[in-house]
Formats: sequence, structure tokens, C-alpha cells
Amino acid sequence: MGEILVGKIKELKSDVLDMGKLAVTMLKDAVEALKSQNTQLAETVLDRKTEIARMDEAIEEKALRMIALYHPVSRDMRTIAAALKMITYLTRIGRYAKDIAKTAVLLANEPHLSKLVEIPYMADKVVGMIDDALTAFENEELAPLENFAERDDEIDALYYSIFRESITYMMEDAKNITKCIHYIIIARYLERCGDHACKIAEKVHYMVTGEHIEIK
Amino acid sequence: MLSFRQIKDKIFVGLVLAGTFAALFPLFHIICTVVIMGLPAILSRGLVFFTGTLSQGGIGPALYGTFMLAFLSSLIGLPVAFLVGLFVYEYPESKLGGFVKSLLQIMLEFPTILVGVFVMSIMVIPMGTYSALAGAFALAIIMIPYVAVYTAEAMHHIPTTYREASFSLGLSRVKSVFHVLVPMAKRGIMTGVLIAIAKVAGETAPLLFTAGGLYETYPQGVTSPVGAIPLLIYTLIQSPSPADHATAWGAALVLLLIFIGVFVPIRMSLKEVKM
Amino acid sequence: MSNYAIETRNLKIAYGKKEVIKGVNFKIPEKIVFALMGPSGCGKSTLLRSFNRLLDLNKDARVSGEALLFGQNIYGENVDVMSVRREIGMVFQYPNPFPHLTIYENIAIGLRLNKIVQGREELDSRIKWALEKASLLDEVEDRLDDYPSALSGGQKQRLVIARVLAMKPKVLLLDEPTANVDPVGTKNIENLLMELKKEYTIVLVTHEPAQASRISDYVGFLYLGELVESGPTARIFENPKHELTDRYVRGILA
Amino acid sequence: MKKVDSFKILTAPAVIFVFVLFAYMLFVYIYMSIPIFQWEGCGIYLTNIWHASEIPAEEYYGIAAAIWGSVYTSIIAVVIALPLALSYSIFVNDFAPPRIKNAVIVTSDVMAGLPTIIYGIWGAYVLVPFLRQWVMMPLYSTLSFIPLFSYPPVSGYSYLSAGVLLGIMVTPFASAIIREAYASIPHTYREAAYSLGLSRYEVTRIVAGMIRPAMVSGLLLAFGRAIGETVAVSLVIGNTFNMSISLFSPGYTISSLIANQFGNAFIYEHMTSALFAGGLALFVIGTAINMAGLLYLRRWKQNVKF
Repeated sequence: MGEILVGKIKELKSDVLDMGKLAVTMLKDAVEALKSQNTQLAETVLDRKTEIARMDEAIEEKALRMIALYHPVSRDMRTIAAALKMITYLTRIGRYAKDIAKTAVLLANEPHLSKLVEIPYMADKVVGMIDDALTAFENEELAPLENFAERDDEIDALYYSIFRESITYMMEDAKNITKCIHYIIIARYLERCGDHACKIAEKVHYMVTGEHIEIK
Repeated sequence: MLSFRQIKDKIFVGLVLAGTFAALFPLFHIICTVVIMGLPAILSRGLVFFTGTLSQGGIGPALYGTFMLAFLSSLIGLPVAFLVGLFVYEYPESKLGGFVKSLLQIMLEFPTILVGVFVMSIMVIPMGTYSALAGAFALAIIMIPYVAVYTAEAMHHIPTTYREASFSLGLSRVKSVFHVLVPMAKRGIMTGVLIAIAKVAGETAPLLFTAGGLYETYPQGVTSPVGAIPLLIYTLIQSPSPADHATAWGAALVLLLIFIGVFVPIRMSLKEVKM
Repeated sequence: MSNYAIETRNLKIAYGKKEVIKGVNFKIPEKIVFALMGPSGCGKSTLLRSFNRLLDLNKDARVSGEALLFGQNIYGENVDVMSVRREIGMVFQYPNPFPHLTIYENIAIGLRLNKIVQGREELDSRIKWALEKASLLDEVEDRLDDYPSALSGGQKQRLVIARVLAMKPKVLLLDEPTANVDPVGTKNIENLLMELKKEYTIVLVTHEPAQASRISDYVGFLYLGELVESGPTARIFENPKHELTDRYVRGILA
Repeated sequence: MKKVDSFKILTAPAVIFVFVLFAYMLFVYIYMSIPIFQWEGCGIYLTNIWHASEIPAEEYYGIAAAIWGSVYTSIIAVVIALPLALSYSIFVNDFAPPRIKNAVIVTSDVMAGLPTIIYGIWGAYVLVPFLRQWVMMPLYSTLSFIPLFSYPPVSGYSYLSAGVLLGIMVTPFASAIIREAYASIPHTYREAAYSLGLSRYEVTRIVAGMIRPAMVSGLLLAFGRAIGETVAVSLVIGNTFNMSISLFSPGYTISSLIANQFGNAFIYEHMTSALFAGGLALFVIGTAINMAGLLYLRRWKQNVKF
């Protein structure tokens, strides 16, 4: 029975990784659509929203069935627990990507201020963290998670910098207010995605070591 | 058309059936012969056959003697055999235990005439007379290995878990064995006892030089000679008189009935002994 | 002096030349369920049997080191083996109420032969009490003179537990008590153990990690005669420290 | 800690009693035989002379004929018992339907326990005349040039009669051992052999081959039984000091010699001792054969794990 469960868990992990890849490409594409004012690309992100919701449901069902049938313990139990949490975070990330894509459609007709401030740079950082967290999950290793606290701090700093910059633009010209508020909201979304990356990292850490930590 | 192989197979089956028949047929022939020859002798003499003395045409003293010998030999042999059996069961791995076990098996196969001669030289000669006691002692020696082996075997059939359970209750070895385990094996032990008694009641050779034989009066006591049915038959066959032969057949029928009456019901019930 | 019901110090057990328990150290606190788990042949049952000196029955078994029962070494000098066994109750893998005794007599026999109670009345009440404790009274109250063969496997096993409880032991040893019992019987016995641990220290041998996880407070994982890991049940099942334990509880130990 | 085990105290006397009894028995046979060895040395075992005399100086006893008779009749018994016991075991394990099987086993067990005197009376009155009429006479009239059949079957009391009767008597013993050994071979081997497309005969030959050691020990034990049997043999062997290979000639066995002569041996100076020497020989041969059989059986049971 143990061997069967091991196989099932492998399957579960690869499902979670597929979902992770989807969430990451959605986020990447949403930011790209925003940057290049490509409404078509933004539309594809919106379309993928249902796909990620479906995956969330399917993985959850699979995981719960494994608990019911195989009574997992130890590392198996921790892996399933981590997966259950991770899919929630990945769904959220997907939803933020959808929201960013919606905003991208709204902002597609006028040129961006100051090349969209630092949003693309911040998005790269966040995507990097999510990718690393997923790699750590895939390989069950802690190395990719080493400096997540500092990286999260950097994301927070970027958010404040975008916030302050946008305030400046708004004070310069009242016409910028709508655009800048969108920038702030998107930065806020990205900051949340960074937090989710940290949450995923925490779960991966629990899965590997059995110990709960908090990344601040 | 049968192949050579099939023919060989048919011959083989035929041989097996014939061999089995040849192995078992004598018993039926013996039973029939003994009944045919013995029944008229008994019927013609009626109750006298069972109670009368030899000159009256009866085997009364011999019948009485057989029961007396069976009883006395049980009295001597059973306690010893029972304790030896328990010892073998309790110490199967010890050197002594294994040694006793081998000894019992050798005694089980030991020529019975040698036991009779031995008892004669240690009891009959010193006492100066044949006696029921000597006969019973010889039979007891033959009985001991049977009962001991059956006892050990019956005890052995009790699953270890009951043994462990009884010791776990904090009982001493004596209490465990005698108060818990022996009652569990009661049936098996009783079976062994009855089979052994049936066995010794039919013995002739050990009585030849110990019991003496007594057919004209009923035995007086344990220190005087006593008769027995097998011994009587042995004596009567060697006599030239046809009347003696008839009595011998009648006695053989009685012995056969006693044996089958005791042995067969026990043997049939054996397969039910299960834990 | 010692708060531990059972404590072992470098306990070693050998059958002839083959060492089956290779120096085991652990402490079992009072009034908990301690589960000893491990694959078959790892020495669990042997170890359990060493706690009430049942190994004395096996001529080949050699025990060295110490096993302490409430601080007293049961392998020390001048130990009365039989009183040790009375203080420790043992329940076996195969439900073994004595088949030739009635339900009543099964419980009475230990009390009688050890002369623990005097008089019929006291015996009656002690037997009722034991059956009650073993949550069997309701089921057998009106057929105490029947033979145990009429009982189900689970009931037989609870009768054995009652037989043991009647002696008022301090510690209960159970050697895979549900291995030969159906699921309903198993559930009843497990519930009973949860109840009994309020008053007794229970040591349970099981080859089923799931059972250990359900009912024990502490577990020890025994592998090839060595105690690989022991600790609170939740910790062992969530996050075992040793690779072997991890593989064992996950069911992938080859 | 070194408490004395009260169980041992209770049982030890019985065990010691049995030991002492057996040792004493051996001692008595050796001790009582000594005079005859002093009188005539090994001649007691090596010569065939039975010369009882009121004058002690003229007494001479040689029991070679009885030893020969014991061994010869037991060999005949075993030769007869082997095929019967083997057929029986095969029948019980492979062919018999459950109902018949149990009846057949009980029958065999009854035969093993039946009082030997009943075999004796049946042997003397039924078997001997039958063998004389239907076996010995025809063989003698046609094949008497063969030494085995050369003795005229005058009375019918002979080695052959004793051997056949012993064969019938020991078949159940050999059967019980062979049957159990045969049954201990797991069914899966038989199934495997049948799956190879073999016939019943071929399968049985393979399975029977697996229990050859058990057959040997069964025969040894049957031989041990046969050699110790007394009354049945003494009624059919003819009780004559004869040493012949011829099956139809009457003879003696050690046990029948003792049974016949011991009662009046005390009249003579040396006869008692001579008979004890015979008993000693029987003791040694019987015990040795039985021990060999038991050891063989035990070793087989230990070594063979299916």
C-alpha cells in the first residue's frame, strides 16, 4: 500500500507543479499584456481563469481522496497538506493575474507613465520567488528558499516606492489619478503574490522538515 | 486403444487396491473366525461361561483376573506414567527431557516377554510365588510408556498461548500445569489411559512367568497367583483336548469384544479432540 | 522514586546465540498507552514478554540489562517472578480464554489459585467488577456459566482482559490484541483501552502503525532488535526523525 | 533467585523410577547371563546345540537356531509388510473417499492394538492350515529343488507361517509411519506433478520417493516389533531347534524359546542363564533396531521441511 501511495503522491506533485506553472505564466502574461498594451494577450489570461479554478478543484479532490483511502502519515501526509495549501495560494495568484489582465485592458489605449514605473521589474522579482518556491517543492529541497525573507522585504520596498512615485504623479497632474491608482493596486496585487510565494515556501519547508516556520 | 502408460496406470491402481485389501482383510477374517468359533462355545454353556471355573467350562476366574490385573497395573503404572509424561512435556529441550523421551519410545517397542522374565527374577523368585502383584507390575511397565507418551502428546497439543496465559496470571509451574493445563488436556490423557489399559489387558507374554494362572478358583489376594484371559487362551490352545479349544475360542471372543468395546469408541472419538 | 511504570536500561535478549533485542533503552510514563510497533520479527513480542518474565518459559532465551517496573529491576536478585507476573497483566494475540472453563471460572481461576480473594461473595463481586471494567458485563451477565466458545473474537479478547484486570495489575501488556479479531471487535477493544488508560499503564504491541496512531500516546519503533525512535505518537507520525521510522509509518519499508 | 522448582521435585521421582527400572532391567539380563558365558563362552550364540541334562557337567546350550529364527521370520514379516503398508498408505492418502478413509485408518489402528493372542489362535487354526494347503504343498510339489522350498511341509508350522503372521501383525505399525510421512507431503507437489501431465503411477512414484527414509524407519520399527513378538509366533513356528533357510521348516525364535523353556529352566543348572543370555541378545538386537528406526525417523522429520 505504501508504494501505491508514493506513486499517487508523485502524481499529485506534478499536478500541483502544472498548476503552479499555469499561475506563473498567467501572472507573467498579465504583466506583459499590461506593459505592451496587448489586449489580446490580456484576454487569453482571462480565459485561463476557469482552467486554474478547475485544477484547484481537481487537485483538492484527489488529495482528499488520498487521505481517505491511504491514511497518509509522515512525509506523505506533509506533502499532501502542503499541496492542499499551495493550490489555494496558486489560485489566488491566478486570480490576481486575472485582475491585472483586466486592468491591462482598461489601460490599453493611453501610453503608460514613465514606462509603467517599476511594475515589470517588481513582477519579475515576484515570479522569480514563485518559481523558486515551486522548484523547492518539486525537488523537496530548501536551498531555493534561503533568502526569501530578504526577497520579500525587497518586494515590500518596491511596493512603497511605486506607491510614492504614483502619488508624485498624481500630485503633478490630476489626469494621472486613475492610471496611478491602477498602478498602486497592481503593485499591491504583486506584493500579495510575493506574500503567497512566501506562504508556499513555508509549506514547502514544513513538507521537507516537518517544522513550521514563518517568513517575515 | 490404451497406451502402455495407461495400462501401467491401471495395473498400479489394481495393485494398490489389492495391497490395501490384503493389509486389512485379516482383521475381518479374524473377527469372523473368532465369532464363528467362539459364539457356539459361549452359547452352549450360557452364563456359566462367564462365571464358572475351567472345569465347569467357564472362564470366570480368568475374566476376573484380567480386570484385576488391569486395575492393579493402572494403580501402579498410571501415576508414574502421568508424571513422566508431564516431565517430558515441561522440559522438552533439556537433555534429560530428550533422553526420557527416547527411553519411552524404546520402551514402547520393547519385547514384552523380556519384561515378564525381568519381573519374574525380581519379584516372583524373591516372593517365592507367582502373584497378581507381579503380573500387574509387568503390565505396568508396559503401560508406562503408552500413557506417558499420550500424556505428553495431549499436553503438547494445547496451544502455547494458553500456557503463556496461565503463567502470566502469576501461577507457579505446578499450579499452571496441574490446575489449568492438565484439565485442558483431560480428554487426550484419558484417551491414552484407556488405550493403554485396553492394550495391557490383551497382553500375554509378560504374564507367562509372573501371574501364574488360576482357573479353578477365584483369586484370593494380590500376593497369590491370578489368571488372565490371554494367558488362559495360550494355555488352552496348547492342550490336546477339543473342549479346551472350544473354551479358548470362547475366551478369544470375550477378549476381542472387550478390546473392541474399549478401543473402537475411543479411537472414533479421537478426531474430535480439537482446541 | 521513579515516575515511570516501565523503564529499560540497555536491555538485551538473545535466543541461543542470536541476539533479538540489542540493548534497548526507553521509559514508559504511568497511565498512558505506549505502543511498540515494528515489522514482524523485529522482536516486539519478545520485548513485551520480557516485561513479565514470560521468557523464562523459553530455555534458550537470555536476558541481560535491566527492566524496571516502578523502579524495581524485575531481573534483579530475590525477585519473586510470580508476583511480578501478578502485577503485570498480559493479553495475547490469539484470544485465549481457557476453553474448558466457563466464563465465570475463567476470571475466577487466577484469583482462586493465587488465593487473592476469600469467600464466594467477594469472588462474585470481584468478577462482576472485572467484567464491568472490561465493558463485557452487559453482554455476558446472564450467561456466566456458558463456555467462552459461544463468544465472538472481540468478546473473548475482552474476557481475557477481564481475567487479567481481576488480578488488579498495575500494568497491562497486550500483544497484538486485535490481530485475530474482526473490525467491530477491534473497535470495542480500542475503545476499552482508551478507557482503561485512565487507571492503568498500557503497553501495546502492534504491527499496524494505524492502530498505534489511533490509540497510543507514545510509540516506540523497533527494527531488527533496536529501538530506532520513540516519542509522542503525534510527533512520530507527523514528523519522524529517523529515515527508517519514516519509511515504516509510510508503509514503504522493504 | 535460585528457588527449587517444586514441579521438578514432584515429577523427578517418577522419571528416576523409570530410568532405574530400565537400567536395572539391563543389569539383570547382563548379570544373569554371566554364568553361561563363563560356562561355555560365545558358544551360547554361535552353536546350535540344546543339551539339557540333570548332570550339570553335560549341559550345553547354543541358541544360534533361535537367533536365526528370530531374524529370519522378522525379515519375512518385513518383506510382506512393506508392499502392503505402502499400498495402504497410497490408498488412504490418494484414493480413499473421506468416509472410507476414516474407516480404513481405524481398521488399521485396531489391528495394531489387537491382543496378540488373538492373532496367535487365528494363526494356529486358520493361517497355518491355509498356508500348508494352498502355498506350501503346491510350491513343494513343483519347486522343491530350490533350497527355499526344499523342506516337506508336514505340519505347516514353519518359518513361513510365523513370518506371514508377523507380517500381518506388523503391517499396521509400518502403515502408520508411512501413512503419516506420505500425508506430510504437501498437496502442492502432487498438483505440480499432475500438472506436468503425469499418470497416477508416475506421480505416486515421485511422491513416494520423497518419503523413502520414512519407509526405511517404518520397516526398522516393524522389524523391531516382529523380533520381540512372543505368543503368536510360538504358536505357529513349530518350536524345533532347526537352522535352515527353507521356508517350510519349523524353527524357534528367541522369544518363543524363552516362553517355552523358561518355566522349567530352574530344574537345570545352566538353562536359566542360557535363556537370560538369549533375552540379552533380544534386548540388544531389539533396542538397537528400534533406536536406529527412531533416530532415522527423527532425523528425517528434522531435516525435511516442506
